[in-house]
This record gives sequence, structure tokens and C-alpha cells, in this order.
Amino acid sequence: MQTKKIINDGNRAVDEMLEGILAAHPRHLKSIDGSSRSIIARDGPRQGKVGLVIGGGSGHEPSFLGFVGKGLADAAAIGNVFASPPPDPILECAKAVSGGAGVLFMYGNYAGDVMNFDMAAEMADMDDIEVRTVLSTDDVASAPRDQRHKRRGVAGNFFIFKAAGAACDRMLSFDECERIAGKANDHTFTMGVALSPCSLPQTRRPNFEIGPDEMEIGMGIHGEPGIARGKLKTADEITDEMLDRILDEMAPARGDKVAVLVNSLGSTPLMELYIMNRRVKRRLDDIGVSIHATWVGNYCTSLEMAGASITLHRLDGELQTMLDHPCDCAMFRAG
Amino acid sequence: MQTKKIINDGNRAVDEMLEGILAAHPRHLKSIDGSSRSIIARDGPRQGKVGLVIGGGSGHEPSFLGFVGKGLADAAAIGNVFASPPPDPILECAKAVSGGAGVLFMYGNYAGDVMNFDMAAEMADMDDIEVRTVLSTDDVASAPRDQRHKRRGVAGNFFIFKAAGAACDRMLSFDECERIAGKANDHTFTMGVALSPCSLPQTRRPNFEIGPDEMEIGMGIHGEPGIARGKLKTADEITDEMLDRILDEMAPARGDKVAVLVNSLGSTPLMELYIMNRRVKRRLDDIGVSIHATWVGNYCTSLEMAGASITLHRLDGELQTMLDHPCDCAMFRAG
Amino acid sequence: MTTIDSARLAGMFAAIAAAVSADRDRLCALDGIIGDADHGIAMDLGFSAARDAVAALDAAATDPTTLLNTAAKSFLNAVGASSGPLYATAFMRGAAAVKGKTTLDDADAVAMFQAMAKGIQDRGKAEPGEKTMMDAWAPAAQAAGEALASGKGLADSLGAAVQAAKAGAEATKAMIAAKGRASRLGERSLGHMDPGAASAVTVIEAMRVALTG
Amino acid sequence: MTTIDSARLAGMFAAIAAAVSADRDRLCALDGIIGDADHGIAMDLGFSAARDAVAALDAAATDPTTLLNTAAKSFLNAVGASSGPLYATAFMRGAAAVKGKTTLDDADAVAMFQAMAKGIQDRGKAEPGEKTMMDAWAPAAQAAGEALASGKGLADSLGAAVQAAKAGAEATKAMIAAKGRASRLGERSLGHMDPGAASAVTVIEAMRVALTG
Ligand SMILES: Nc1ncnc2c1ncn2[C@@H]1O[C@H](COP(=O)(O)OP(=O)(O)O)[C@@H](O)[C@H]1O
Ligand SMILES: Nc1ncnc2c1ncn2[C@@H]1O[C@H](COP(=O)(O)OP(=O)(O)O)[C@@H](O)[C@H]1O
Ligand SMILES: [Mg+2]
Ligand SMILES: [Mg+2]
Ligand SMILES: [Mg+2]
Ligand SMILES: [Mg+2]
Repeated sequence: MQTKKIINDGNRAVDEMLEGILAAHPRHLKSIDGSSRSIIARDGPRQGKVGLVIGGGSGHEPSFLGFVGKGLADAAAIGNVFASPPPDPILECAKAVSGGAGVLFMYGNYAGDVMNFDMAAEMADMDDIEVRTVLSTDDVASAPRDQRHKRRGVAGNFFIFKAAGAACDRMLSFDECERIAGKANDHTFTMGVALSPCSLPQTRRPNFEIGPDEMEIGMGIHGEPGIARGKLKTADEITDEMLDRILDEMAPARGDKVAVLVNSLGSTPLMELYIMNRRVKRRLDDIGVSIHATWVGNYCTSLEMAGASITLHRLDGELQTMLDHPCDCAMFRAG
Repeated sequence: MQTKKIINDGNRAVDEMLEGILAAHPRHLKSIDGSSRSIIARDGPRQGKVGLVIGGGSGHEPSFLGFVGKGLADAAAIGNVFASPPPDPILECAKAVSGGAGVLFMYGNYAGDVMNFDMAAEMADMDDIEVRTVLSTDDVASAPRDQRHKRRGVAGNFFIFKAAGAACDRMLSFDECERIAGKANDHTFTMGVALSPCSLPQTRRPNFEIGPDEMEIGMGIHGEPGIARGKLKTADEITDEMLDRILDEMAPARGDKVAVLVNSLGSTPLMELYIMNRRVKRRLDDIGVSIHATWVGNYCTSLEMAGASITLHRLDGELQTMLDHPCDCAMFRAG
Repeated sequence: MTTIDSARLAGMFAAIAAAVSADRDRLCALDGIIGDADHGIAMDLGFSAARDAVAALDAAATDPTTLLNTAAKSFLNAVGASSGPLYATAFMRGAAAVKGKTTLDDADAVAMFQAMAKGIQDRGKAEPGEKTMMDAWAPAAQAAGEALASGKGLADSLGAAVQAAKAGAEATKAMIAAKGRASRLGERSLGHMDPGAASAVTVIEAMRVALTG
Repeated sequence: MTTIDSARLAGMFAAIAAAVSADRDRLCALDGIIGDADHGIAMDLGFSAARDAVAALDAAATDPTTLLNTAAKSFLNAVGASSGPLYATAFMRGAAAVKGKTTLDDADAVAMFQAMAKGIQDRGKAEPGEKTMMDAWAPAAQAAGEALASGKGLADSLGAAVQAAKAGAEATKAMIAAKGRASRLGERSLGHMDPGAASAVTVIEAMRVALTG
């Protein structure tokens, strides 16, 4: 028996979704003629501004195209479900948003994305568009601390892209935009937990198996196995387990400021996320870390997977300015 | 075996959620001392303005408290999961937001809510606060057309509250606010479909049964049975089935303008909602109805239920003004 | 002739709370079929709160009216929902019916019982046959009144009430709901017992045992 | 001695597409254990696109290089993911290896095959033992080359390649992944075959049949 989905044809799901997105957000988004997987901000890209191209596989909505708009990303290249986009639509994005000041590629650190974006960067280079790449590697569960560069990019993209988008929108230099993007990544730490699988529209079969009383700590946003499988615990225990690792790495001092993201992997409802956030607040209060802003909801999902992630983004003056910088995207507004 | 949830104690879930919400949104929301189930907008209630109190059971997040804020509702009274709040917190809300110009109570038409809000209204009257009530009855699946007043209020609340909140924020008279609220309800039509149940935090057992290849058309947002059980269809077929009923009632003329809401009941991801929206756009294009604005996402959920609803809100000049009026709420911004 | 004081009434709430709690899952399941699956939770929560609130009173210094009003208020605030206003109003009307008494005799107890049913009726405006808890409470109140009028004691009167409530609840299976959440189901509510009527039987039976046992 | 023209190469893509499509669910399941469960989809999509793109060419008027480049491009654009750049690069390198030829003899075919493996290596930078498709492709390319050098024909050479790929894929079970999605699993990737190595066997076997059958 196939899992239930409100779709037509699994192979057409991504393109039909994109049609629905463009229909819903004509004031924010447009696609490129002949390259329907390249989604561009109507407002944002402009002469003299560093262009910001993000992207990755589908199935993580509102990532990535929900973060395309004035003050954030200029374009997103869209892949198949859980698959990097190929180089062509990435290249088209780069061309469309290039304002002569360079183009930043930002995406989560996955082998597939790296290969495709790198190929696109080489092609852009041949078109005289200078491209630099900043990978997000915020998933603390995905490699040991001394191998941070090997880690996956997950929900922390939200803060990392936000900082970079603000830097670009403020017309900072290519060097500065790249530096701030990298710093934002260094300041961002995420851990996730999964409770139940999702299924790809093409197969409609659960993408992993998990017992009826089990959870997987550290699971990736494509259902990649995490650190450990265990019995489902309480919200406070789960939150603590994630926070302990995050705080251990982030090592905040009393008086430090953070922004918080409690993210649903898809089907975990706001009620549960806010119960987790309650614990986050208590824990941070206990160690004298102040919370500058909090987001709770669906920001980087894995289709209908059940589970959640917690991200802390450590702020300094500069990153706070970037976070507070206004943005107006199809699925996200701030500032 | 109990269903999986990231919670601590099912009986404390609502209060822990509220603690997490206040922790996340201190700039938007506060609770009343001694009445933690009464959530008030920090900005919004003021002298001379008609106060708008909304509310209902928990489990529908971001309804109702996500829509509390400047330009929308002044307060929300929060009940247990799928249960109307009792009169006391409703009364506290009314007192807190009363600006001497009257207080509007708005909520979905359910027996429990009606009894509790009416009791609160009687108590407010004893405190010399004039209360009027406008029920939302947008669920076309829940009673025949000639018994519209018996219908349930569901996701269409979004538009109905939005219009009323704008009218209040624009300092219109009590009569005008009431009239506009009622008109917004008359102009709003919703149909839902459910694919899988949710479970209450206290029992953690599925609240209804449904076959692995079945869907329920017209299901209520608390899992109340709908119009018909059938085999799961394609996104286009499901959308058509819902739109046919909505359009039949709304009877739009060529050139009419609507706003659209495609809402997830909880675990149906954005991908599927946007695939439905694609069909909505095509259908409306076909009959020459123009779309003024579209919202797609989680607006009125049933915990982690799988399914979706479609709402059309027929606009005239006045309702369009109300819809475009800016609002700034904890979980929703517009304008 | 039984004499019911405030301590006995407090015991009644403890008994109802225990009975309803044991019945919670069945009531949720019944509500899951034609409603929103929470009726057992609401009743459990409400009567637990009422039990705790009246247990916290000094029974010796509290008259039945105050006790019943306390129960009503705490039930309501713990529950909301449909059951909250309905049972809160029931107990407030029960309270009013025994105003001024320090103990209740059989007639007082039956008066209280009938006032409860009347309270539910006034609050919910449900007519018999609309597939609500009224379909248990109305015949129960009538049966208790008739039994008392025909010279029966409280035990027999409440015994008759229980029988009538059971029959009434059973009869809801053949009804199409016209009030409450299930009223949108039309014919699909046929064949299923109304959860509020089912819980009414549990409540009334617990009252009978606690007040006459 | 076999002679392979563009029509035969187009048939090869049809054969791979059919084989991979039949294998789709197994590959997704393997990827579900240590990856993201989509490898079968990607391979199916990619080879279907390649098949359709080369089928649309006029084989008589298309040289093998153009045909292979067309396959590469269409595979890449249909897929993205990891498999996209890896197989696209494989076919582009295969195309370069047979540049200028209108038909391929045994040595040309083995050269193409070896260039494919080298392309995957260059694109993915995976070393043997890192639990990727390289662990099938590298020994397969080596075995084909050795067989040809020792005087075997294409059928035997590709037969040796299949055997080596099978052994290589089997050996990935004992490896800890160091490249690709599974590289974050550490020891938890032990005991499971790498999906890319598994699909490599399917691809190579289909090539053998199509080019020598
Ligand atoms: N107007 C009414 N009059 C009497 N009883 C009612 C009325 N409306 C609902 N009920 C009763 O309430 C029961 C449901 O209670 P409950 O599940 O606690 O509340 P909710 O419907 O708010 O979830 C129904 O089974 C029915 O017996
Ligand atoms: N750097 C690499 N070099 C060679 N093969 C790789 C590399 N990275 C990944 N692979 C192969 O790709 C396979 C996964 O492919 P696929 O599932 O299609 O892509 P994705 O990982 O993007 O979902 C792995 O099983 C592995 O064999
Ligand atoms: Mg993938
Ligand atoms: Mg309820
Ligand atoms: Mg109920
Ligand atoms: Mg994969």
C-alpha cells in the first residue's frame, strides 16, 4: 500500500508545486523562461549588489524558495525531491541575479549539491560571472567537532542565508558578504530528532523504518540516519539532549545573545514545537544567555516527516544587524 | 501503543505550549496575571477602539493566538485541546481589551464555544462591557445551504477575523465592525479533506479510523466526520471536488475577485498544498475570477492530522481594504 | 430516609470522578465516532477538578449550596467545552434548589436532581430526541420525580433514574443528532450512542451509589 | 570482434534504462538504509532521459561522441543529485575517449568504459574503500583493461568487469562510508551495500549485454 499524498503524478510533483507557488506569489517570485526550476525574486537583484543564489532539493519547503525575496536570497535553484538541482538552472539563476559585483552560492553541504553547484560555478566563470561558495554546515550531529567542514547543512540555513542576504542587500562588498556568510555559518548550530519517516512522491513508501516507540537523534533532513536510535523521551529530555550538544559546541558565555529556531520536520505540530521552546527558554535563562528573537514553525522540512530541530545562532553586533535587517519573501517576512 | 508526540505530560501540554509561545513572542503577546489562558496583544487594544476577542480550543495552532496583534485580534481565550475555553478567561480578555467602544466576540460556531462565550458575554454585561458576537460559519460541508447559521467555523476564520480586526483597527464604529465581520463571514467558504487522524495529547490514540487508501471529504477540524468517505483521489480531483461545492455556493461572476487560502490540517506538507493551489488557480482562471492574494500553509490545523482545506473569500472594495490593512501578529504578518 | 450533608455531597463528587475516570476511554471512543474524541477527557478533568475543589472545603462549615456552586465553578473552569457549561449550570441549579438547607432529605435530593436536568436543558436548549445528554437526563429526572411522588425513597427514585437514563442513552442510537458537534453528520450519526448521554448514565449511577449506598 | 555504432550505443542506453528501472525499488531501499532513499529514482529518471534523448537523434548521422555527450547532458539535467554529475561526467569522458570514431572496436569500447570510471573518479574524488560507486567502477574498469590486455574480446572483458563490479559492490558492505551522504553515519553504515555501487553493477551488466549480446 502506498502512503497517502495529495498529488497527481509523483514525477510531476515538483513542477506542479512550482506552478502553484508562482500562482500564489506573483508579487514576489518569477521563473526564468525556459528554465522553470530557476526561481528569481522580483525585487532584490540589482546592479552593483552581490547576488545571492541558494538552492537544493525539493521537499524541504519553505526552504529554499520561500526565502527568495528582497533582503534575503535573489534566486533559488530547485532540484527534484531530495536531489540537488543540476548545473543548468543554477547557472541561469546566477546569470539572472548577477549585478556585476559577484554572485554568492549558498547551500547545504551535500556531495550532490557540491558537485552540481561547482559545475555551475565553472560555467558561470566562463560567462565572466565571479562565483564564490559558502557552504552551510550547521548540523552538529553529522560529524565530529574537528570535522565541521564535513557536516551537513540543515535548518540553520535560515539564519545563515538571512545574514548573507542582509549583507548583500546592504550593498556590502563581495569580500564582506562572503565573510559574513561564513561567520554566520560558524555561529550556527542545529540538532534534529525524527519520530517517523516521510515518503517520496515517486515511491510513496516510507524512506526509513522506525519502531512505534522509537526516535532517532541527529537524523538528517532527508532521513539519513543520525547518531543514535532510542526510546521516545519527553519533550524536556529530547530538548535537553539536543541543547546539551549544541551548547557544548557553541560554549556561550553569560550575557551572550542568541536567536532561536525551533523547526518542524513536517508533521510535528506547533504545540509540540512550542513545548520544546519553553524548555529552550528555561535552559538559556539558567545559563544567562539572552534570546534576541525566536522563530517556531516549518522552516526546513522533510516532506511529512515527524520530528523537530533546534538551532541556536550566536549573535554579535554584526550578525544581529543582519538578522534585524528587513526582508520580504514569499513565505517569510522579518524586520 | 500510544502515538508519538514530543510532549511531557498530556494534561499540561496546553499550558506548556502557552509558556513556550510567550517565551517566543514577548514583543507581541502577554498573558493576564492570574489568567494564563487569556492572551493579549501588547499593541492593539486602545481607548475608543472596538475590542476584538477571538478564541477556541487548542490544537489548531497558529489559530487562534497566532492572529493576536496590531491590526487583527486584540486577545484570544485559549481552551483545552479541541475544547472551548470556559467563560472566565474569555471575560478577562474582554476586560483587558475593552476601550469603551464595545467588544466583539468572534469564534467558530460550535455548541461548546457558543455556551461558554455567551456566559462570558453575560458576565461582561454585568461589568458594563457591551459585547456582540459574530460566529464564523464558513464550512460548507457542515450543513445545507439553507442552514448556513448551523455550519461550523473552520479555516475561513483567517479571512473573517482579518476583516473584523482591520475594521476595529481603523476605529470604525461598533455597528460597522459588527456589520463587516458578518459580511466577511457571508463571503467566506471553506471545504476540507482529511487523510489521516490526529491524536489528543491526553490519550495519544487516533481520534478516528480511516483506511489506508481512504479520504474523508468535509471532515471537521476536530476530526468530526464529514460528508463522505471515499478512495483517495488525485490532487486535481480532490481540489475540484472541494471547489465545485465552494463555487456552487459562492456563485462568482466573471471579473469577481477573491482571496484564496489553502490550509494544511497539520501534516500535509507545502508541496501538496501548492499542487492544490495550482489547480485552484487554473480553475479560477477558467471562470474569469481573479485572485487578489493567496495564502498557503498552516493556518488552522488539527494537531498532526493529514489533510487540507481550501477557502475562498469573495472580495468587494470594502473587504479588499480590510484584507490589505496591515497587521502584525506573532505568527502572521500582512499588508 | 437518607440525610445528605455536605460531606456526603463531597463524597458524591469523589464517586462521580472515580466512575467517570474509569469510563474515560470508552467515552472518548464514543465521541471519536460522532464527535471530536475528547468527551472522556472533559468529564474526567471536570469531575476531578470538582472533587478536588469540594475536598478542599471544610465540609462542616459549608452548606450544600456553596459546595455545589464550588463544584460548578471548578468544573467549568477546568473544562470549558460543551460539558463545562452544561454540568456547571446543572450544579448551580442544583445549588439553587437546595438553598438554605444544611442537609438534604429525599425530596430535597430529588429536587436537586431535577434542577440539574433543568439546568442542562436551559443551558443547552436541547429538546428530547436531539441526541444529547438531555436524552438521558430528562427521562432520568422525570423517573426520579415520579418514583418519589409514588412514595418511593431516594434509593428507588435514583434507581429508577438510572434505568431511565440507560434506556434514554440507548435510544440515542436511533436518533439523528440535532444539537452539538454531531448535528452536522446527518444520518451518519445513526447507530451510535451519544457520548454525553453515555456519560450521563455513569454520572447518575455514581450519584445513586454515593447518595444512597 | 564486435563493431559498435551509434545505433548500438542508443540501444545500450535503452538497455540500461530498462535494467535500472526494474531495479528502482531495490536501489531506493538500499539508499533508504544509509542515505535518502532516492537513488533508484535518480537512476531511473537519468537513464530514461538519456534513453529518450539519444533515441531522438538520427543514429546514422550521429557519431558516438555526440551521442554520449547528448546522453550525459540529458542525464544531468533530469537528475542533478550525486548521480547526475557522476554519470554525466562518466559519459562525457567516454565521449572524449572515442572522439573522431564512427564505430567502436573492442579496444575503443574498453577505452570508453575505462574513461567512464575515470570520469566518476575525477568528479567525485572518491578513493577506493570510501564506500561509493567507485568501489564497483574502479575494479570493473581495471578488470576490463586487464582482460583486454591479456587478449580477451569485449564480451569477456566486460564479463570480467561485471564480476569485479559485483565483488566490489559486495565489499562495500564491510566499509565505513567516507564520501557522500552515508559518510556521516560512521560505523552505522557498516553491513549495508552502497546503493551507488549496487546500481553500478546493474548498469555495467546492462552495458555488457547490450554491447556484446
Ligand atoms: N446543546 C446541547 N445540549 C445538551 N447537550 C449537549 C449540547 N451540545 C452538546 N451536548 C452534549 O455534549 C456532548 C459532547 O461533550 P464534549 O465532548 O465534552 O464537548 P465538545 O463537543 O465541546 O467536544 C455531546 O455528546 C452531547 O451529549
Ligand atoms: N563523491 C562521490 N564519489 C563517487 N560516488 C559518490 C560520491 N558521493 C556519492 N556517491 C554515490 O552516490 C550514491 C548516491 O546517489 P543518489 O542517491 O542518486 O544521490 P544523493 O546522495 O544526492 O541522494 C552513493 O550511494 C554513492 O555511491
Ligand atoms: Mg537525494
Ligand atoms: Mg471538544
Ligand atoms: Mg467532544
Ligand atoms: Mg540518495
